[in-house]
Amino acid sequence: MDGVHDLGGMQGFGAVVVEPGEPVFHEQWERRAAVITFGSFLAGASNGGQFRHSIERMDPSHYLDSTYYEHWLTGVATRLVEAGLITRDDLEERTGGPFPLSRPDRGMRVDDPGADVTEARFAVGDQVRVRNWHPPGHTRCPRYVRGHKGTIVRIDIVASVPDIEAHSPSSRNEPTYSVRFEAAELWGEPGDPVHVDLWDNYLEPTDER
Amino acid sequence: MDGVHDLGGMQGFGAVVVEPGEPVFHEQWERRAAVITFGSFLAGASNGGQFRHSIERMDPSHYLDSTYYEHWLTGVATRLVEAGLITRDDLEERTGGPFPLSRPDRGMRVDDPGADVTEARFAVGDQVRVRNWHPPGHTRCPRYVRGHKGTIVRIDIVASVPDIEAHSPSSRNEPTYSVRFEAAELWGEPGDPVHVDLWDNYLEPTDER
Amino acid sequence: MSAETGTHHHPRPTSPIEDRVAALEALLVDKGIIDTDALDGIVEHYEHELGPMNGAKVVGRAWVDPDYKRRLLADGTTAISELGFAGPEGDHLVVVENTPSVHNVIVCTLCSCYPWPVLGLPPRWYKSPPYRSRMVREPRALLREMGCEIDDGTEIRVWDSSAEVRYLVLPMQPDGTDGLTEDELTALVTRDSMIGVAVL
Amino acid sequence: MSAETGTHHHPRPTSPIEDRVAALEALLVDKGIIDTDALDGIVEHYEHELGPMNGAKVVGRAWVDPDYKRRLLADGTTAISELGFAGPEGDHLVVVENTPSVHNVIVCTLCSCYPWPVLGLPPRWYKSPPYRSRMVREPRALLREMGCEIDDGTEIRVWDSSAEVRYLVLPMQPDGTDGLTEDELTALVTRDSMIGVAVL
Repeated sequence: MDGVHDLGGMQGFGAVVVEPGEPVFHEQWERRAAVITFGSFLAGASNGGQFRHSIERMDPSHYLDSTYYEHWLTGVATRLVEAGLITRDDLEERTGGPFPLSRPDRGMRVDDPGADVTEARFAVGDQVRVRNWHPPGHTRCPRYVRGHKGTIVRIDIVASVPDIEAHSPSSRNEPTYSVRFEAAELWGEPGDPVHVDLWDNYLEPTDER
Repeated sequence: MDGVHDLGGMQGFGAVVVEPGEPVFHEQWERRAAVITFGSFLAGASNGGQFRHSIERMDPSHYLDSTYYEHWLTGVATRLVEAGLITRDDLEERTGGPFPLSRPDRGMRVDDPGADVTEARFAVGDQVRVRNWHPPGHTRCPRYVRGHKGTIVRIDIVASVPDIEAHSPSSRNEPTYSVRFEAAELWGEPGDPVHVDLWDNYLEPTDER
Repeated sequence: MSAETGTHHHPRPTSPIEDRVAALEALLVDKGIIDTDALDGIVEHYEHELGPMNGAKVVGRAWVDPDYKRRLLADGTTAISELGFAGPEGDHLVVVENTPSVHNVIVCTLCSCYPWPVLGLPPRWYKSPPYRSRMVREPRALLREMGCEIDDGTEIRVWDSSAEVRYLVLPMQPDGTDGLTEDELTALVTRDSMIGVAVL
Repeated sequence: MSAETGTHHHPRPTSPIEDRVAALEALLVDKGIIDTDALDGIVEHYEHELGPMNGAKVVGRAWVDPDYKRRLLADGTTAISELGFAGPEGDHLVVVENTPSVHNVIVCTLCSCYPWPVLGLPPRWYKSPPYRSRMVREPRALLREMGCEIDDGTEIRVWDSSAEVRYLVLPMQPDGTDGLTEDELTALVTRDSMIGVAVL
């Protein structure tokens, strides 16, 4: 999903503001939001892909206007309502007012995720190109690398593909890689390289291997 | 500038809400914002590129949270302050409170825009590729076509390049084209084509002319 | 409304929009930068004299006059100015014709460019993030959502007005209207059909 | 704060965040979905037991023990677990070493992935749109803005933690600290140096 959460390379957000001596939690509600979030994971309300996608589906201006623990709260509440464990009416009655949830999931449901891939298709040093695709559901492939060429620099673990686990009752495992992209390739001008960690199916071989 | 204004292809904004019998202006302040905007153009506060860029530089969540005439108001006020015709202090004193302006211009100043280009470099039917670049300033080349191949379908007028007029005391004219992009090229899946109007320097020849 | 300056960690709520507009207007008048008497007339012109009734006249004429239609498709700006419609956001008008095999629809993904002389100032939905983001990515699904079902065999052509051209869609004349007068035909033409989010 | 549901044309202001959090917690407790007594302990652990003091011990050890450093760079997860640090957001740790020719910095552009066992929960700026958007696009300029000037001859390597790996930067040991003990060295190591937005 090409949402506002996919921030890599976006411009116009201004300066990074560092708060000296920042506490772990700024307000008691942040601590309680963390308690609720960890609890909902223990209750099995979401896997990682489902939870991240529930945050990505927040209204874009709500996403930008709110901080991290409000994202968690909104995502967790959305998932619990979608799982039928609570209702939005219950929530708003208890709250005494509106409780904004995330937008509906528009990802394609995957009934058959296919077989696990356990062998790495690429070796360190291989040139690869990131596929150009724009799925309406969850993905961990940032938009700023799509269609671009990079070089495999590290082979990591075989792990569940987030794009599938977010939209399927099942899952598929694939190798993951760290891929180096030169600045000129990404941005059209010289600069420092960026390394992005990508699942096997995000990548295609290039003619320049 | 890859800002939130560059909305083509973005996902997560929900349904288009049509208001039946919508008036031209919903509130008196919208009409007054239009008056102010037209007046500031007559006063020479901005050219088109400068005005559009002043809106693109709005804080991203302010941009998404506000409607069109508030964009105009914010852009016009920003330009008038930047031109030294009014000050922010004057504005906030009159307002009796905060008056948010857009962020500073981060575009590269262009002192020598180069010679006008009056001959079209491409002919109808030519294959072209949109340059991959991500300028920090104004451009009218949407992000969703950058790096992609298309076909020239129409040659339009020779016009001032917005990227330059927004950041230069001078300007450069170039031919403009309408370029057709197939859905598979843009989004990686079949669909209907999109035509985008682009200045000459946004385009490169491909090997497949 | 939530416009804030600075970071969202230290919100600085903005003044009401009405106060901001009034303050800027008063300041510009006091400094002699704008003359609201003249401007009021201009804005009233935009509000009352421009609008889809102009575009409808162009469409009605094209339906009854094949020679006008030919000129309209060859050079929209000139043919439209024959009917007295011209001005800002209308200096370079291109008319795209719907046929049984092609449906056209217009959008401006980067801001909200729109052919003012023939359609007036744009409606809110045209300027909204959902319309601007989705019309290029999933035109067929979005048109269906907006109540405009396009046959699978018909290509949808999306026109993103990103440069100087402003587009007007020439809708197909509805079946069974051949006997109508130009005025009667003009009365059938809607704004949405000239944007391309409706068929007649 | 301005969270609204629906379109911005018909704003529906949200309830205060404190009310929303309290309502959801009460609802989940009443329904027996969460057990806050157990969870309070977990969150207290995250708040007080995890943090940059853990990562600093890893760095201090690597500076005094070349064999540990070798193992740390070869297999971060295992070498870090030797010191007792492991758990969620730390199952696959990769340590990237700063040298005179390479400076490393970590970011998560899609959300806010961060190596919890060694750095704790992330600071707000790490999770903010400015940091996430700019660190991949203009790392050198952003580091300079944050007070971290990197020599032109030094390559900056940005690591976007978009999959399962969480990164820790191994900063260079400051000049003139060769005689210090491991504990003294550990005390020099800052959170920001292990993210890569500062040098020591």
